[in-house]
Order: sequence, then structure tokens, then C-alpha cells
Amino acid sequence: MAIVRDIMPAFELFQPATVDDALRLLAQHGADAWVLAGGLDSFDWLKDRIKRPKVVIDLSQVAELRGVREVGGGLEIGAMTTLTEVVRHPVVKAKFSILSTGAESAASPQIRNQGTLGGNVSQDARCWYYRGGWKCYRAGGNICFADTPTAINREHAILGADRCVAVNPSDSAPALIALEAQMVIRNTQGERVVNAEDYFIGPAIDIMRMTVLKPGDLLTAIRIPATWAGAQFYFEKVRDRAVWDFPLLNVASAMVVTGGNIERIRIAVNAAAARPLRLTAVEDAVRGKPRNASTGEMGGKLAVAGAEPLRYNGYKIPLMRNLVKRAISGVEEAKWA
Amino acid sequence: MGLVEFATSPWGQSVPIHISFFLMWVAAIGGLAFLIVHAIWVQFIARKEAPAEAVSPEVAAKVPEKVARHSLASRLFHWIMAAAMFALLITAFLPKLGYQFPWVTYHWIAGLVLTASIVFHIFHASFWLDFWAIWPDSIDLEDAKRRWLRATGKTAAAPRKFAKYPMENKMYHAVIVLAGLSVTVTGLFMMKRVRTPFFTRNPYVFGDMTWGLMYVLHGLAGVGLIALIMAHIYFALRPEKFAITKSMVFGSISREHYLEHHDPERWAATK
Amino acid sequence: MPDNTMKTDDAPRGVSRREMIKGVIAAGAVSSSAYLFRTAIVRAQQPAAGAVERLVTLTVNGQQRRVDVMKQETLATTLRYKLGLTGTKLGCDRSECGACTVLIDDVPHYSCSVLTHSVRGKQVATIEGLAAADGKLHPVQQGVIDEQGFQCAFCMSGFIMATVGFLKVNPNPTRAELAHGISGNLCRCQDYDKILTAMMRGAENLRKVS
Amino acid sequence: MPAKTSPGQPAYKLIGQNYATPDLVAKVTGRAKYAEDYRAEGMLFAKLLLSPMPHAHVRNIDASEALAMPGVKAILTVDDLPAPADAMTDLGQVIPANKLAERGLTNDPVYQGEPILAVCAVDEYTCAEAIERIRIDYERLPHAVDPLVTLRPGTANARVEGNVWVRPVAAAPGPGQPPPPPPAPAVQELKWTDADFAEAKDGQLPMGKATDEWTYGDWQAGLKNADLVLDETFVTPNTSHQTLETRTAMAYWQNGKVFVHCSTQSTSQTVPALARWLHMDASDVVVISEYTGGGFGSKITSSIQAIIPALLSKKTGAPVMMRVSREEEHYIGKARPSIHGRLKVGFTKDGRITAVDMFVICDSGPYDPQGDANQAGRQLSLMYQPPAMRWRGLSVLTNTPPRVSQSQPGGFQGIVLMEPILSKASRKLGIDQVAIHRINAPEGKALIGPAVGGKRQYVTSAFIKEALDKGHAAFRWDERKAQPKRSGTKARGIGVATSCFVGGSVGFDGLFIIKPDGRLYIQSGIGNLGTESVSDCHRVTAEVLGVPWDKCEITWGHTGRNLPWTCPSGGSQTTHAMTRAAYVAAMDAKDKLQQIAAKDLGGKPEDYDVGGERVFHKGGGASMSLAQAAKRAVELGGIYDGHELPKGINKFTVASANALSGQGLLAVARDTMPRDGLTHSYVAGFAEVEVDLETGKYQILDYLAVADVGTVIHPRALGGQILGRSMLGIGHAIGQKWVYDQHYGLPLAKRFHHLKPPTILDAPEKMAWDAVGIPDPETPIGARGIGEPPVGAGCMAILNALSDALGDDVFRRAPVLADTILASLEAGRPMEEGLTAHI
Repeated sequence: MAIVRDIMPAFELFQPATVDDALRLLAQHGADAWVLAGGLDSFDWLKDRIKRPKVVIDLSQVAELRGVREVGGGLEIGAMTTLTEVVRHPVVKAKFSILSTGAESAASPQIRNQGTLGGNVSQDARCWYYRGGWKCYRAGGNICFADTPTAINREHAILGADRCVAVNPSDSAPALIALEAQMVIRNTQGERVVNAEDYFIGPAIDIMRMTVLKPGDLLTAIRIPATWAGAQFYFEKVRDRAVWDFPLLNVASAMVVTGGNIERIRIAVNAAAARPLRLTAVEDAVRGKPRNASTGEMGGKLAVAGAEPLRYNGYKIPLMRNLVKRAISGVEEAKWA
Repeated sequence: MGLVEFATSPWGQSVPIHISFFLMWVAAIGGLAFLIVHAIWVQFIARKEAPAEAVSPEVAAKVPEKVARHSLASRLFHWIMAAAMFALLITAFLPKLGYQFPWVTYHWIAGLVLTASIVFHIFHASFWLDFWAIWPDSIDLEDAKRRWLRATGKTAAAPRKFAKYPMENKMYHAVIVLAGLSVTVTGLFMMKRVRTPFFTRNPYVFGDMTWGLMYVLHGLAGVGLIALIMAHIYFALRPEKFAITKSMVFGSISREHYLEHHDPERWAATK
Repeated sequence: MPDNTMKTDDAPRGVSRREMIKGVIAAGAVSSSAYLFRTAIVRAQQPAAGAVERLVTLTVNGQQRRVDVMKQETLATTLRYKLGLTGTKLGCDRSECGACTVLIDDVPHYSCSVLTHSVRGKQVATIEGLAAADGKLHPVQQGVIDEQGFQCAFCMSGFIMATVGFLKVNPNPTRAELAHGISGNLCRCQDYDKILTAMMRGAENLRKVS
Repeated sequence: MPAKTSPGQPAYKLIGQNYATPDLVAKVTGRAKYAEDYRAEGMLFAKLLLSPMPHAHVRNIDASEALAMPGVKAILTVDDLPAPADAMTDLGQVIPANKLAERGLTNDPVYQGEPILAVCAVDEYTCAEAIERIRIDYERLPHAVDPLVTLRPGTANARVEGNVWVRPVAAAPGPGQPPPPPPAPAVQELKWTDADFAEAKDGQLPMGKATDEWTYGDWQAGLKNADLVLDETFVTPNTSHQTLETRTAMAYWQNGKVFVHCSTQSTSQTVPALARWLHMDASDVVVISEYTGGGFGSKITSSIQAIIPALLSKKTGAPVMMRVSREEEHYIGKARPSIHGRLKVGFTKDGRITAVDMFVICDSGPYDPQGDANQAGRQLSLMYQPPAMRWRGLSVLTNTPPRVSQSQPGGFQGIVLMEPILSKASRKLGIDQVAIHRINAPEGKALIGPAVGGKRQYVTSAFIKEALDKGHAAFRWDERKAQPKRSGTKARGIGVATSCFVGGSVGFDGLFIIKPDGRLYIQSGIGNLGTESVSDCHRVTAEVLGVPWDKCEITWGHTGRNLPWTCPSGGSQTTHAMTRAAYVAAMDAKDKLQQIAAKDLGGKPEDYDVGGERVFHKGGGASMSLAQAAKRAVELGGIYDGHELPKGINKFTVASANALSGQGLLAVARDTMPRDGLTHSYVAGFAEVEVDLETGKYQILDYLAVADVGTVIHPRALGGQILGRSMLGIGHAIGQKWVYDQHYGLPLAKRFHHLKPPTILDAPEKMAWDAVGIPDPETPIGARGIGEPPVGAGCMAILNALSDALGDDVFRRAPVLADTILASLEAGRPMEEGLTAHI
């Protein structure tokens, strides 16, 4: 079968108005169904004619999945809330600013106007072999093209690789993990809530999925507890171009400092592994220590312990080390005359 | 649904990537069916053999109380191999059943253990044991024919007693050798495709097609082993064979069992 | 095919905007059935129970337009090939360039990555809808004229729509703010400096009139 | 930006003034129609089937199932294409067809993504479904995507014929004869020895046998007597042109003529190109391209794939549109060839270059040999004026998409190879960067390239030193230089780079009519690709005749509307070539007006002058309006209204003039004005960057480009060109490149977020431009082209600033991204693989 791209294959389109209708449709069509949120990840798969769902369930009409609600000092953000809505939300800005900084660092304005928070955390890997339609492990094959002697893999994983070396490209995920967010998942059987860091899965567990979502599941909301409201935050994303590009690496931290000492801290990085990594070892190591450069250095070094570079992504080790350092002790800003 | 799954290579060619995993169920069900049929056959259909005539007492007298059957080395080998085999089957097929865990590392380590034990066994059997004892000889075939005719009610000369290993035992060994070697050899090549401490990962030592066929062979042998292991356990637990099973633990069989089933001419009993 | 039956909308310059749009719409109508999925209607588009209806009413530039839309059809395709609004360009069709930017309820979107079915009941605005009926240019369009913004201009309608959308949120941006606001648009002539100058001039023009 | 008129140039009314170009309203209202915006009744659609393999032979195509589908109209394969035809130059020279050239479709694909066939159907959906039902039996052939790898012993060749281009040297022209046509290039196999590769130390480019070489001066002595000799290897990137408008085309036939709506840089020049590809008479080809969404060299005469809808339209008897998707554009949209270069450069203590020994490998892709390798040497020899030089080069074939000239072809690579050496020398010798550029800069009729017929050629003029001085002051260079380089986790650096390229050609035609309504009806064959030369050049006509601009109408973009023979809009030729053509046509009009006035009002023609929309007696008194003169021209006929045409104008122009004759005073002329030297333009670029030492990311704080382009015609358009093309170069510095998997020979980077065209936020925080504004002495208006020179200056001002901030040996290839910088800073030496292509 000759390969042809850029014409979306036909599919049946459903636009349910309520979550229940959506869940019923998902249950009814099972693995044949494709959930469409903002669509910015989906349309690539569809236009490339690589994924060919029989049925597309477009959530754009489900009002109850949109919007940010204040719940007991925290927030509940509907999965279909656009990144722009998240970025501009006053409470997010005021109390949980890493989330707005993180979300604002994603893609481009138009994409943030359409892309949703739920979609951003549930998006697929962007490994150029995998997305190029190469039949790799993640695509159900038996090889990783990005981990071969001749592979070009500057964007790939330095940690947690298991056959597949793709990374998770989400910019909001580390912020959510740092904020101790919880993901609300529903299916026709009912509702379950998982911690943000457990929402994502690596290739060792399931090489073909990025998240715990299974056919029939729907991420309906993301809850942000009051726990870290108004804490000291740090978010930084390093990418090639200032717009559109996925992170080479990003880091998010939430920290409570009392008397110059780090009392509580959560740190997460993304694009270092197939799932956003919460750096618990670093958190434990720096907790109770003074918040200064040497603590930062120590945390940074610890963060990259066990990192295994590929042929072209060795730079990610110093990059992660430095970003984690900054996430702990901040940036030494330049003072030009 | 085909027996083999194909994928499009980066060059747009269709290449095999592995067997269709429903074959796993085919093997399991096939194995189960075999042992049910066998049990029914032995229990209800097959004519019981008349107890063979006893050997002369002077011969019997020479037979020790316990007749050594498996050296400690052989037994250790057998059980290590068994452990490795189970580890391999579990790490290979549980994920396919939906139980997700990081299986790759356990799988290749168990694979190495299996390979090592097989290599040991080949040397051990060649230089320390009677290598040919496990392979069917002309008498086995002749007797197999006789047993079949008699079991199906026809007339035939009484089959002689077994040498060290019963016919089925030898047949089984032959098949497992085939499956075991295919799965280990292909498995060893596949080590080049996973991250191991031994060498840099390089899937490009063979072409897409060669690899595909290798995966298919690995898969076929793998699911084949499901059925073979089932049969093995079944026979091990059958009452008439249980003495042999015990001997795989304790190393020897009783004089009675020896005299009843084995032909001192073909297998000289030793302490 | 007899040659004289050939009709194209290779219209001479100088036709008024309205004639032109009529012409293009006519042509658009001619080719609308031609562009997407004529045969697909039979092959792959059997409506299932509860699935969307193919015939939809869209509100584009204030006008109600009834269109037959395939399930997988993007807004850019509908605008360009069914409504004849070819001012909206397709540069990448993958939400990576911004040439197809239109406003949906005043918010800039990449029309190449929006299912037409999802804009039912929403206000869609394209470059053709900016200027007044009498042809008076929108202040942002005027900004381009004032500063000779853009070069090949293939990205222009997208940039203008993105700017118009951004100015609704921030009518008085600094140059840097505006750059961030319209950073979802690519210009391969890379006339970015002059584009920003023109768009800042447009923002200024807009503040004057409103 | 205020209007910039040159101090050196006379006070013009129109030239040097800003104005709104006549195409602008259509552009802002979305009315401007590009190829994909046209519709025709019963229009069918075509889609391409692309090769999945980098190198293969198609054994068999089974399209039966596809053709049986409802809605599928036709299939076009290479067997339906006319064989490659010879080309004919303006001078009537026949350039023999390159039998190895790209044909648009093929059964022997030489790169992944090459079109094998096209399917034509009622809609694109059906095209796609049909393509998936086509079965092709490929014989896979060994591939080569790395120009250096294919030179190793025992490696694969990109084509069965071999892996390098050789161009037999042309025979010297006989006395007074035009040079004979260049002999056809040929492909051969060339493998270097293991010893050649072993000689090169870590990161150095091996230098085996070259296929081409030239020298001038005693370069060996130059290097021997130098106080400092630098031996540096640098690799420039392959970069797709990535015009925002893909090369979509729509075509139909009418009364035996083919009408092609395509995307082209050069309206007039595309007619003979299509005629050649289609084996048709040029008079039966009509090109419609009123607006072109960018070219940068990739659409100089449209693209050969434009014949696919034309031939399908003939086959199906209906109009056919072939939309080209962004991914397809990556394959057939052309790209700039990368160059692996190694230069040995000698310097005196005071920074003057003593000699250059240059070795370059040009990745020419699978088709035509690219001139970039040679042009890199030529432009380098002009820009830095080495007194002695040796150039050696190879044009290597690879199984990657076809290459073609991109803004400043070759010149760019030459600048990029040389500038790091110049800035390194400035640090080693303790000489200011601007100073070392100035010391080596050309001046006046500076020499360029090797000797031709025993004599080295020279340029018309060069005022780059003035540009350096102007920029040095405006950029507050010394002030910035005094600043500290490090603070906190940041490092800052400043950089300067100079750049040059061909700035114009000669010998084209101007054509316009003064009609009895007193207005000028100007015919423009210039492509409208955003440079605005399509109208800017004709400002000269109005200026010379003193006609207000609002009384000028320009017709462009449709060769059915009688356009003159015009230069290709590429290589910065247009402003120079077409202001000259506009000038001679205006002079022709002036001459005819004087004659008409003399006839009617008495006296001799030279007693009359033209101005204020009148032709008047210099002594005052008698005069007539242009309107009256135009009316008289029609009455007089003959030469006056175009019924008699002058000799020497191109036959393309003749046809147009004939069609226009009898409507008024018809002015038509060919530019035969003398020119002493080769026209070149120059740019000096200045940049300041700030590097984050912990992430490797850097920001361009400020950029200034000062151009030497002679007389400024249209300041805003000029500014757009200077900064726009500077950004094109900056893109090469900060991100644009190709990525290939060498095992499969397949591209991994096909999307914008992989190929990284700069966004508005990657542009420098501050950008400014200026022009020296000294008219070129060898052309009447003094204007030169500007499209090319800014590219190299933009790229290298940034990279030199980076080296100023970080020191030498952090990078050895462009582009330079965060990963390269961070890895090198971490290791304290260049970490990125120096020589592997497409990483």
C-alpha cells in the first residue's frame, strides 16, 4: 500500500454534549474510538493517515468539561479548559503561577487558544521516528529506531528508557506534579482519582501508552490542592525556537522556605524520560537544607545520577543538572553596567 | 487473523515482526486437549499391558536397593533449567495477558541462565553421561509399534522393557531440544536489540526481514514451549511415571520399579 | 471538452471587492463539490445514530452560510473550497505557520486544525470580513498600507487576523507584547521587523477610531 | 523608518521615496490570488505518489485497482512526460539537455519523497484513497546521504552512474565569438583512499582528490610568509527554502494554449521554461502568477512539477489543480546545498590576509551540479581580497532532495567558511573585528575570482568600507566592546561580518505605452514575490519622464497580457537589470516625444525636453502634453505606436509589443548600455548576543545591517529586503538544518518544528538597517540589487558575536543550538560531530 499523507481519512464524528454521553459512546466503541480534545496532537495522526479510528468523539461541545472552579482554597480545572484560559485565570496566576508559566510556555498562542490542559498532559510522544510512522516498539513493532548507533536522538531520553527512548513533551505536566495535582478519570464504571505523577507511565510498564488512560477512560478534571498555594515557584523550559517547539527539557518546582531553609519542596522535570519525573530523591536530599547555591548544586548532581546519554543527547545531563539547580536555588542574574 | 504479524518497514516494505499472539492461546488449549485425550486413552481405551514376566532372581539379586538414575549434576541442571524456563514464560506472556511490569531485563537474564544450563548439559551429556541413552533406538521404535498394536487389540510380540528412558521420555526430549535451541539461539541474537551491559545496542546487524523471521521463530518456539511444559508436568504427575519424577528429586528409583519397567540388558543398574 | 466552455475566475484586477467575492464564491461553489469527498459521501460517510449531521449552518463574517460539511473537514477547507474565501491561506496545514488564522468568537485559531463541525453556532471572521462594506480598510489593514508591511504577503491575512484578535485582549500593547501576541504566525520572508512596525501602526490606527 | 535618499544621488521626486505599492490593497484584503486561490469549472485534483526509498528502481506499477475506483480520472507517470529538451540562451546558444536532470516524475527515484506518479481524480480524498490502492514493485538500490561517506572506499553511490559531478572545461571562445555553450556535466565515481581520510586529524576535513580547481597568485608563498596561518574546518547546513506558499499549480487548456497558474519568481522567464519542459512553442504557453508566496531562489522559473497538472489536464480535458502539501514541498521544494569546507588562511601581523587555500565539498543532492562550491570561492576572493588563492572543490551527489540556488548561493557558504577564521585571527592577533574586516575589504573596481582569458575580472564598485564605518558608529561598537563579557550566568559578545554577492545583470527589455489619456501603461515581466521590484523598478520610468506616480498603471503577473522579456528575479539581478531596462525604455519614449514635438511644433528634436507631463521647447513657448503626443503617435504609426519595432529586442518582447501596438506612444528598448565590471552589492552586519551559560541558549540583543546597494529606490522595500534576508542568514546561524537517518537514508525532520524556520520571537530584540547610498558608477540610476548579500552578514555577525562571548572552538558547524554550546562548554572542547552530515 503506497503511503500518502495530508488527507484525513473518513471517520464517524460524534459531538456529545455531556460527559455521560461521551462515556457511553466511549464504552460503545471501545478501541475504535478516538477522543478529540483540542485536536492539535490528534490531527497530526489523522492527517498522516497513520492512526485511522472508525469513530472520533469530539469533546468540544461538552460544556461541563470546561472552566476553572475554586474548591476549598484549591482549584478544579476542567480537562477541556484551554491553556489560554488556564494561563489567564487570576487565581492560577496569583496562587499557582508555575502552572500559568508552564502552560504559557507551550506551543503558540493559537495552539494555546485551542489546546486543552487535559490534552496537553495526555498528548503522545513526539519522537520523530515514531511520529514519522516508523513501526517502532511504541507503534507495536519490535525495535527502537532512535536508540541505534546511527540514530539521531538529541531530543530523546536520558533516564527511564526501556527499549523506547521517546520523551514526554508536556510543558504543564511538571508544573502539575510540583503542585501535587490530581487527575480525575471517569468511565462508565465510575470515577477514580490518581496523583499527577502516577498519571503518566513509562515504556517498562506499557510501551504503547503515555498515561494510565485505557479505552473507555476519560480525563475529566485536574484538581490542584491548596497545599502549595502561594509557595515559591520556579519554572523553566529550554527549547530551540521560542515558539512552537517542544521542550529539550523543562523543570518545575514548588518550595516553602522558612528561615532560609527549605521546609517543603516538590520538583519535577519533563522531556528527560518517557514520563515526567518527580525528583523525590532530590526533594529528600535538599529538604531542611539552606536554600543556597551549594544545595542547588548538590540537588542538580543528584538529579542526573544514573542518567544514560544516547549519541546526541549528552547535553541533557548538564542541562538537567543546571535546571534542577536553578529550580532549587534560583538563577544568578546578570548585572550589566 | 494470520499466524504472523507484519509491519511496514521504513522503506515501505511489508516485513514480519512477530507471531500473532493468539497462538499463545492455541498452544495452551492444544496442550490441554492433548493431555485430556491422553488421560482418557490410558484410562479407558488402551488395553492394559499384562505384567511382564519377572526376571530371574539371580539377576534381581544383583540389583541394588536403590538404582541410581540421575546424577546430582543432572538434577541440578534440570531444576535450574526449569526455573529459568518458567521465568521466561512468565515474563514473556504475562504482559500479553495484561499484567504490565518491566519484564525485559528479567527475561534476558533468565534467557542467559537457560542458555548457560543448556550449554552445560550438552557438555555434561556428551562427556560424562551415556549420550545416546536419551535418543530413540531401533528397539524403541519396534516396541512402540508392538505397544500400539497390542493397545489397539491387535496381536503382536510383547514389547521389551525400557532401557534407562521410556520411549515417550526420549521423544519429548527430542522435541524440547528443538524448541529450546530455536528459542535460545534467536534469543541470543535479540540481546543485540536490548540494552545490556555487554555491548552497544545495534539492531542493524541484520536486515528487517531477517530479524522478522527470527522473531517469528522465537515466538513459535516460545508458544510451543507452553504446550510442551504442560505435557511435561502432566506426565511427571501421572501415577505410573511418578517414580521417575521422584528420581529427578532424589536421584534413584526402587529396585521394584527398576525390575518392573527396565531391562537390565539395556540399562545396567548401578548403585 | 469544447474550449469555449472553459470558465475560470482569472479575473482582471480592478474588480470591486464585492464582485470579486461573488465571483470567487461562484467559483467556490463550482468546485465545492469537487474539492472534498464527493465519492466519500457514498463510501465512508453513512451517518450513524447520534452522529453529527452533514448539513450545517455557519456564521462567517456575519453572514449565515448553509454548507454540506464532511465529518473530517477542517474549517480552512470549508472556507477556501466551499465558501470561496481564499484570503485564508494554507501554509502547512499542521498548525505550525499561522497562515490560516481566523477568529472564532474573536479568538485566533488555526483554521487548518479546527473541525468545521465544531464551529456551529460560533462567529467565524476571516480577512475578507475585515474591511467595511464600502471597502474602507480596517485600521490594522491600513497599518500595513502605511508602513508597506510584509513582502510576499502569503502570511499576511493570518498575521492580520492574529493581530486583530490580540488587540481585542490588549488594545495598547508594547512592541514586545505584540510580538508575543502574534508569535503564532510564521513569515518566511522574515520581514518580522517591518511586520511588527505595521501591526503597531495598525494598533495605533485602531485606538484612534475606537 | 524615514525615507533614505543617498547623499551622492541627485534629488529625485520618486526614487528614494516611500510609497504604497500597487499590489498592497489586494494583499491586505485577501483578494490577492496565489496559485491555489484560482478555481475553474469542473476542476479536478491531482496528488503525488512519493518514493518510500532513498534510491530505487520501479520494476512495475499496478494501478488497475486505483483506476477502477469511481472518481479516478487518470494517472500520470514518467512515461507520459516529454524527454528532457535542450535549452536556448538569449544569445541563441543551445545548452544540451542534462539527461540526468530532474523530470518531475520518475521510475528511478534518487531520494525518498521523489514523485513517482500523480493520480488525478474528482477530489483529493479520492486521490489519496486511490494512491493507497496502487501497488509498486521497487528494486531497492544502495543509498548515500552523506557526501563525505560516499567518498570513502567501497561505499554506495547516490546514482548508478557514480557519486561526483565532473564538468569538462569549456573550449576557449574564438576571437569576437560568444563563448561556446558549456559542455554537458557528467557523473563519475570517485572514491578517496583510506590514507586520505587518515591524514585528517580529529574534526578536520579530509582532502582527497578534487574534481575542480583554480588558483591565482602564489598562494604557497603567501602561506609560507604569513605570520599566522589558521587551518579551520567548518560545515554549513542544508536548508530548505520553505517558501510559505508551496509550489501548488493549476492548469487548463484553451484553443491549443496551456494556461498555467503557478508560483514563480520570474513571470516572463517561466514561459520558455515551461515550453521547454512541455516541448511546446513558447507562444502557446501562458503563465499566470500575480502573487508568489516567496521564492528565495527555489522558484526562479517555477518548478518542473508544474507540468504535471498541465499534462493531466490535457489527458482528462478538464482543469487540474495539484496542491502541494508542506511535506511534499520539503521534497520537491528545493534546498541550499551544504558545504564541508576547510580553509588554510595566512595573515600578516597587522591582519592582512596573505593567501587562502580553500577546499570545499558541495552536497549537490541527486540532480544538477550546484555552482555553490565555485561561487563560494569567487565571492570569498572578492570579499576578503586575498592576494593569492587556491580553490579546490567537489560537487558530490547524495540521495537527498534536489538542491538549487538559495539567497546568496555559494556566496553565503563562502562567507560562512571564512568569517570564523577572520574573527579567530582578530583575537589571535589582537586586532579589532571591524578593523580586520576593513583591512581586507574590497574597494573600487576590486578584483574577483581567477583569471579569465589571462586576466582577472573586477567589479563595478565597492563601498563596503564606508558601510563598515557607518555601522561601526551607528552600532556604538567601541562602547559595546568596552563592556564586560561576563556577568552572573550570562556571557555577552559582539560580532561583525561582511558579505557580498552579484548585484545585477544587463540586457533586458523595457516596454510601456503613453496612451491618449495621458497615463503611462507600464508592462512588467518582473515576478511579484514580495521584493516589490515589480513596481519599484518602474518608478524610474515615471521619474525620467516626470510623470506623477498616480498616472502610472502597471500590468504584471500574466504573460497573456503582453509583458516584456525580463531578467529572472533571482540573484539580486532585478533592481539593476530592470531599472536599466526601465531607463532605456523611458529614453526611447523621450526620444519619440522629442521627434513628435519637432514634427508638430517645428525645430529639431534635441530642442525639446520632457517634464511636467509635457514635451516642451527648451527655449520656452511651444509644448504639447503627453496625451496629445500619444494621440499623434497613433496617427503617425510606424515606430511611434509600435507598428515598427527596433532591432535587438527579445522575440518575447516583440510579440507583446505587436499586440500592444496602435494604442498610443509605445516605448520599447533593450538595455545595451555599457558596463565596466561585474555588478556586486555588499552588506556589513553587526550583532550583539547574550548566552546563558547554564542552558546554552542565546538571545540576539541587537542587529544592524548597513548595505552598499548604490542608489536607494524604495527605502521601505529595501529595508524589508536587508533585514528579511539578514533573518534568513540568522536562521542558518540559530536553527535551520536537515536531519537524516543514515541507516535508512530517510529524513527525520520534515516539519517546521524540526526544520526550525525562525519565529518572530527568535528575531533580534532590536533590528535596524541603513544604506551607504553611493550610486554605482556603471549604471544610469546607480541602483544595485540587495536580495543576497545580507544573508551571510546576518548569519556570521551572530556567530562571530557568539565566539566573542564564548571564545574559539565551541562550534565547528552551523547552525549552533543550545545543545552544541552546552555540550562544548561542559567538555571544554567542540563536542558536536564535526563532519557527519544532517545531524
